[in-house]
Amino acid sequence: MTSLDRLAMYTEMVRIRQYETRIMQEYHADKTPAWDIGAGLIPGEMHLSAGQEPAAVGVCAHLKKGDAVTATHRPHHFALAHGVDMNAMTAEIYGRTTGLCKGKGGHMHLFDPENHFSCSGIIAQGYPVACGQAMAMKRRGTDNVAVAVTGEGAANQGAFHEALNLAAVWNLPVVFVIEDNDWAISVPRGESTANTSNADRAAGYGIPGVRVENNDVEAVFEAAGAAVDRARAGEGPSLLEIHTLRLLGHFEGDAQAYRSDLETVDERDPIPRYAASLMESGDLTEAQAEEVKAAADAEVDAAIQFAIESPLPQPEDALDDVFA
Amino acid sequence: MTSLDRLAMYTEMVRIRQYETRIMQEYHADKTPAWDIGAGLIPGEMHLSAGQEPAAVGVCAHLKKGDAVTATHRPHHFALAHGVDMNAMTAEIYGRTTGLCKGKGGHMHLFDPENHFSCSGIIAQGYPVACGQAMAMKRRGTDNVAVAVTGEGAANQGAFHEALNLAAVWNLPVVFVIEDNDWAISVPRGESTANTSNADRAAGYGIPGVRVENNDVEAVFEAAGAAVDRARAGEGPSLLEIHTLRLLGHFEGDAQAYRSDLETVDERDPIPRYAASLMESGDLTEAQAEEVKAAADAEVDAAIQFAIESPLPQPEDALDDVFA
Amino acid sequence: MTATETPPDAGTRRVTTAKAMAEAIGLEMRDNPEVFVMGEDVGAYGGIFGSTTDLFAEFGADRVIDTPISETGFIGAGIGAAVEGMRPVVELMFVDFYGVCMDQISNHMAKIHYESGGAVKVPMVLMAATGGGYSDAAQHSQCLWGTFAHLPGMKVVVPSNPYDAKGLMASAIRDDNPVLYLFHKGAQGLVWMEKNPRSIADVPEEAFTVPIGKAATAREGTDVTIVTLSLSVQHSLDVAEELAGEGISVEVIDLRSLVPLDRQAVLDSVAKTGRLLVVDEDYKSFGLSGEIAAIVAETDPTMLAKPVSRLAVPDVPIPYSRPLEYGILPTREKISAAVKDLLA
Amino acid sequence: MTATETPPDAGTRRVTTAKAMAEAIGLEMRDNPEVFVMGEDVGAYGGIFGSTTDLFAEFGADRVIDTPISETGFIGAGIGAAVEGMRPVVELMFVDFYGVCMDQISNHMAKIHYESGGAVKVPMVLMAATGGGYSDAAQHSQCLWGTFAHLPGMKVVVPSNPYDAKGLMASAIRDDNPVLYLFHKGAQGLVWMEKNPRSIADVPEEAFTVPIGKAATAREGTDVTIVTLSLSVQHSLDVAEELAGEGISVEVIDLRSLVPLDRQAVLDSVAKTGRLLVVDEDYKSFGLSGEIAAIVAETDPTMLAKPVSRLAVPDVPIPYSRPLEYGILPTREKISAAVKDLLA
Ligand SMILES: Cc1ncc(C[n+]2csc(CCOP(=O)(O)OP(=O)(O)O)c2C)c(N)n1
Ligand SMILES: Cc1ncc(C[n+]2csc(CCOP(=O)(O)OP(=O)(O)O)c2C)c(N)n1
Ligand SMILES: [Mg+2]
Ligand SMILES: [Mg+2]
Repeated sequence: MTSLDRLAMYTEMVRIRQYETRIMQEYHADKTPAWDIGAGLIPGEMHLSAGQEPAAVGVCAHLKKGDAVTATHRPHHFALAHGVDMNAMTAEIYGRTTGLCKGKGGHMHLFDPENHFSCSGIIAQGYPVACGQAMAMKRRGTDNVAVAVTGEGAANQGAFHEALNLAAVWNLPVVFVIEDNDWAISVPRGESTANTSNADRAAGYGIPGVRVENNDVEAVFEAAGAAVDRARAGEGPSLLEIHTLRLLGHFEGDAQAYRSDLETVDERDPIPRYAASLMESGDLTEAQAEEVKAAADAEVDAAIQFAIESPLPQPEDALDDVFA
Repeated sequence: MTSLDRLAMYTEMVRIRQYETRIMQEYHADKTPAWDIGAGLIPGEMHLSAGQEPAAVGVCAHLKKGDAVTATHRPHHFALAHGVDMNAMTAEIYGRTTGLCKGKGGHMHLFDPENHFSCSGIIAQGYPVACGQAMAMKRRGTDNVAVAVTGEGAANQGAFHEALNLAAVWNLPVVFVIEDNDWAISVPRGESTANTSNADRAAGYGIPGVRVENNDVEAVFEAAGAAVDRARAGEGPSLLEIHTLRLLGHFEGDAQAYRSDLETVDERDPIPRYAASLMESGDLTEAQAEEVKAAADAEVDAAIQFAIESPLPQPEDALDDVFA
Repeated sequence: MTATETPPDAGTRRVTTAKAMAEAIGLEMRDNPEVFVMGEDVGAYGGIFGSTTDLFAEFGADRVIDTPISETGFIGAGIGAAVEGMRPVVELMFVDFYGVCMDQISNHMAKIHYESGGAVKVPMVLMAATGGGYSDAAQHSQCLWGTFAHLPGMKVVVPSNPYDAKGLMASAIRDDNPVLYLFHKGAQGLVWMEKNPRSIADVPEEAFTVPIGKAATAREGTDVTIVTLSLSVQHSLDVAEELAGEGISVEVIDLRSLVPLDRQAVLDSVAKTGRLLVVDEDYKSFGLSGEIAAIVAETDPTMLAKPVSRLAVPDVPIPYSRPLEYGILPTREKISAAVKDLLA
Repeated sequence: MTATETPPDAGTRRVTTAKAMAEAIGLEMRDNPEVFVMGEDVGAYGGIFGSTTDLFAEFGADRVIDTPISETGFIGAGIGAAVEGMRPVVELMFVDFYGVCMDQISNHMAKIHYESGGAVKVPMVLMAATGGGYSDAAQHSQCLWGTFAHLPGMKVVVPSNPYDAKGLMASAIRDDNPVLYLFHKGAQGLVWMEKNPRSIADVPEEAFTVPIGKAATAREGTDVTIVTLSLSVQHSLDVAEELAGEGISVEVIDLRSLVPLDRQAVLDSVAKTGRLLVVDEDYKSFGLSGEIAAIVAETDPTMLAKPVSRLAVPDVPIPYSRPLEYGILPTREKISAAVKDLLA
């Protein structure tokens, strides 16, 4: 990992964070005083990824053209890190015709075929789809890989098991990523999961399993690099569990009354911590940090501007696109 | 294990074998010359368990009143070993009003609430149900256990994973049994399963996993005893994989053209082998063996007689029993 | 049992639909130790849509059980517990997630009683949130009641208001059969969602039952029959009130359950009005709206002064963006226009 | 593409429905390297109901892939491969197993195209065996086409004979949309199952297509319209032939696909006969038979000289014992009686 790599990862993490922070503000801006989830410029459920940037950035740093990512109900960080156009993505979240999906998909259904990016709001169901993408890549003789993401709560869903076994038996180029943010809505990991590391489950499929502790983007980068290389080399799938942090509620509006670890959440924020470590190692200056943030803010501003200025669809457009 | 235990297990294995052998004969008897699966006294699919007696007998030897067994599409051996009435079961297979289910269930849907026995034709779906039975047993403060059975092919189904995790997190008194007979219809284990022992998967749920080799009823008895004791003692679930043998086709009528190990099947039959070993150890004499077989045949004859003499249901009975 | 024989007067205690559901569950739990609740976030959180509000505080983690995200696992476990004689109330968070556990629901929960020739009972309630209208898009906004009602062996209950929600829940828990209880998010009376005032109403404090299988005439009328259910009852009543001002008399039939289906209530009303509008937030084809139309067509099509009108989601997945979603939902405006069309 | 524009004459080569399906798949595979087959026992075994007969021998394990018993896994994988531009033909062995993988089918396969605003295509065929009649009981005998047709985003194809089976399979594979292809075990022409001679028929050797969405008038008639599909077409034709001898002229409409549904074919025939019998081996309520009745009721109920008649499985799980099962299946005897009732 070079100093440039570090800076690039930091920059991407900040870009994502500034995005999520602004979306949060915009989301809440016009829902008061009587808070209504369906109201406002951004309606519906909103699952933000703030705190989980190390996972997306550390993994996607290894991806190239033709590689696929399937993400979850909490998809923004992976979408951005994988190169999905911020304008089109934002316009989708705003339900506009210029959105990735012309307003039909929304924040849990972002589809960008050019970047082979997709996501789904159904727990763990992206895992099998990634196996099929990997089948296609392998059959076509490319060295592309498919990355599939879920949360730690999702690792108790049957689809998880079926996909790992399938990818292992067929030796598919898949990297299975679990973002362990300790919580599945209000249920703590310990109450839902019969082991402390899902990496241990990899052995049941005869594939490598690694758990990365401490929400550390550089450690993620290392572990993901090994998994991606392995997949590209035709050696098959790997499982990567990343211990990360849900900085916010499960979705916006979640009061988190259940959350026992709420007090220490802010101090575990990976971005200030990474900034401090980069400054200590001399890879980042205060001025650079300001610049990175300003650039991110400018890009986010522009994307939101683009979205707001884009037209809303017409009611009758709802009848299109059922069949090709 | 006493000499009596051994003899009892042998006797039960022979009882099951004689049953399956006769059912096979009866099943085919009136389907020729133009073989029609829906014709004859026993219509429909027929999955026989010949060769897999050690699994059912070694496990059920440890069960007592109030313990539950959920079995699969191949349920006869577990049903008989768990005490389901042979007459009522046979009448069900013959579709008679005196059957366990008045002819509504058939061979894949045998329900005997008195013995807490049930089965399902859908792969692996008995595993979750057993978790719920175990919940009830635990909540009521009994020391009963629930045994759930699947084949090795079923261990790649999502329900398997969900049930194991659930039972482990909730510390339920379940014994999960996998009968590994090397084949899932025409698909050999190696082509469907990414590891050589499903017992290894237990570690992913933090529970004990044991694989019993060699279709050896005494080894099954030992391993199952430990698992049942553990469950009764409130120490939680276990996974037990039993390497066993599908002596016949997947279902009756299966020509097994795909079957690479067909030649050696007969010589691996566990019953003559166990008889020989018991004779060698002095636990069984030729005369006893004859007696055991004759008693089994008599019981089976009587059950089939009972079934054949029982009335068939009336068409309009089909409209009953949708709701209680 | 503390329930009265005939449903009591509503009284004057105003309660949301969500709270009414939770109250009914709580009353049954107090009465019967075999009743317990299980699902995702039903514990401390109280159910994402409030269906288990306050139950955790009263009954604790032992009887109000948060589950892993393993719907096949815990719905199957509910079935197993029910088979052993307990009375589990299991929540599937959104009905849209049925696809990860439909085998347990339709091949096990619904069939075991029949397959066993009546020997085994499965006294279980499976409750799930349905419906859209708040931009939750294609995987979180469906109604799907037609899907379940098509499959034999489970009762399907769909309350439209707090009173019925409480009474039907009590009936569902006491029923010896599996009951699928589908509640519309938009009719829960949640503080964080746009709502019709009809989602907060007078509900008795004590336990009572509303019978499963009896439709309600939510409003009497003589010109047009609207047959509908769930949130669309609220919309239809609004429209009926509005059209009354224009001299149009609309009868609103609230089905309240799809299985059993109160066919006679439909026929009686259509016999009176001769005009039938079915309003359904589920998909249009091969579902509820077709079944209701068929009931008339197979009984006596000459009852109809006009062809049947069906207002339902026009066989498209639910889109995200608000103008698109409201383009396909059965809104008050569309209901009103459809009624007028029937009279034109 | 080797297909002809209009379906060719059948010729004189007699082929079973199973073989016709497999031939169509094989022809597409030869033509297009992106087509592959995957499912349980589709390889050396050739598909439990013969749908992939001989394909393994020709194309090998690389393109005719046996899967683990992981329907969510491999149907999801089919979707992933389709999204990347391949054309998988995936087999779900029995449609009854849909419940272990319905999320991939209805929330993913069927919705991705719409959710993506048309940006992503899912050109996949999911084929599954349906139907009963041979004592396979409640979990292995269902039709369930009404369940799928209710859910938007997938085409649903239901051939009744070898010719259509081949032509519809070619159309399905070439379609840019997900197509659910439901074939009735009893119409496959299998050597080990009772069969109607109509399951072995003349089929051209070359590739050809039958358009998806066009019903066929399987037999013309003037007195009664039977609208039906799949195996029940064979029964209905038998009945029509028999009743012709009694001077009753029955028109048989073979829907061939439920999505898209050829509404006009139904209306045209009922306009002619004034009498409608729907014969359906799926469950009666909230399904196909209701939809067909509704089409008439919402278009012009005065077309009906008699109330619509629906003959379908009477909302019970499929029982095992033969007298019970034939008690609830739409047999020739019941079809014949229902036709006569309509004329009484
Ligand atoms: C099959 C299914 N079950 C339940 C849900 C509802 N749900 C959405 S997110 C979520 C929690 C997910 O937890 P985790 O996998 O840890 O991801 P995180 O939200 O923490 O990122 C649940 C239960 C769903 N979307 N799909
Ligand atoms: C969900 C599901 N998928 C597929 C099937 C069809 N099927 C029935 S038995 C079987 C093979 C089962 O293999 P295994 O679990 O090893 O049990 P065995 O038959 O060897 O006893 C299959 C695929 C099914 N019944 N349910
Ligand atoms: Mg989480
Ligand atoms: Mg096996």
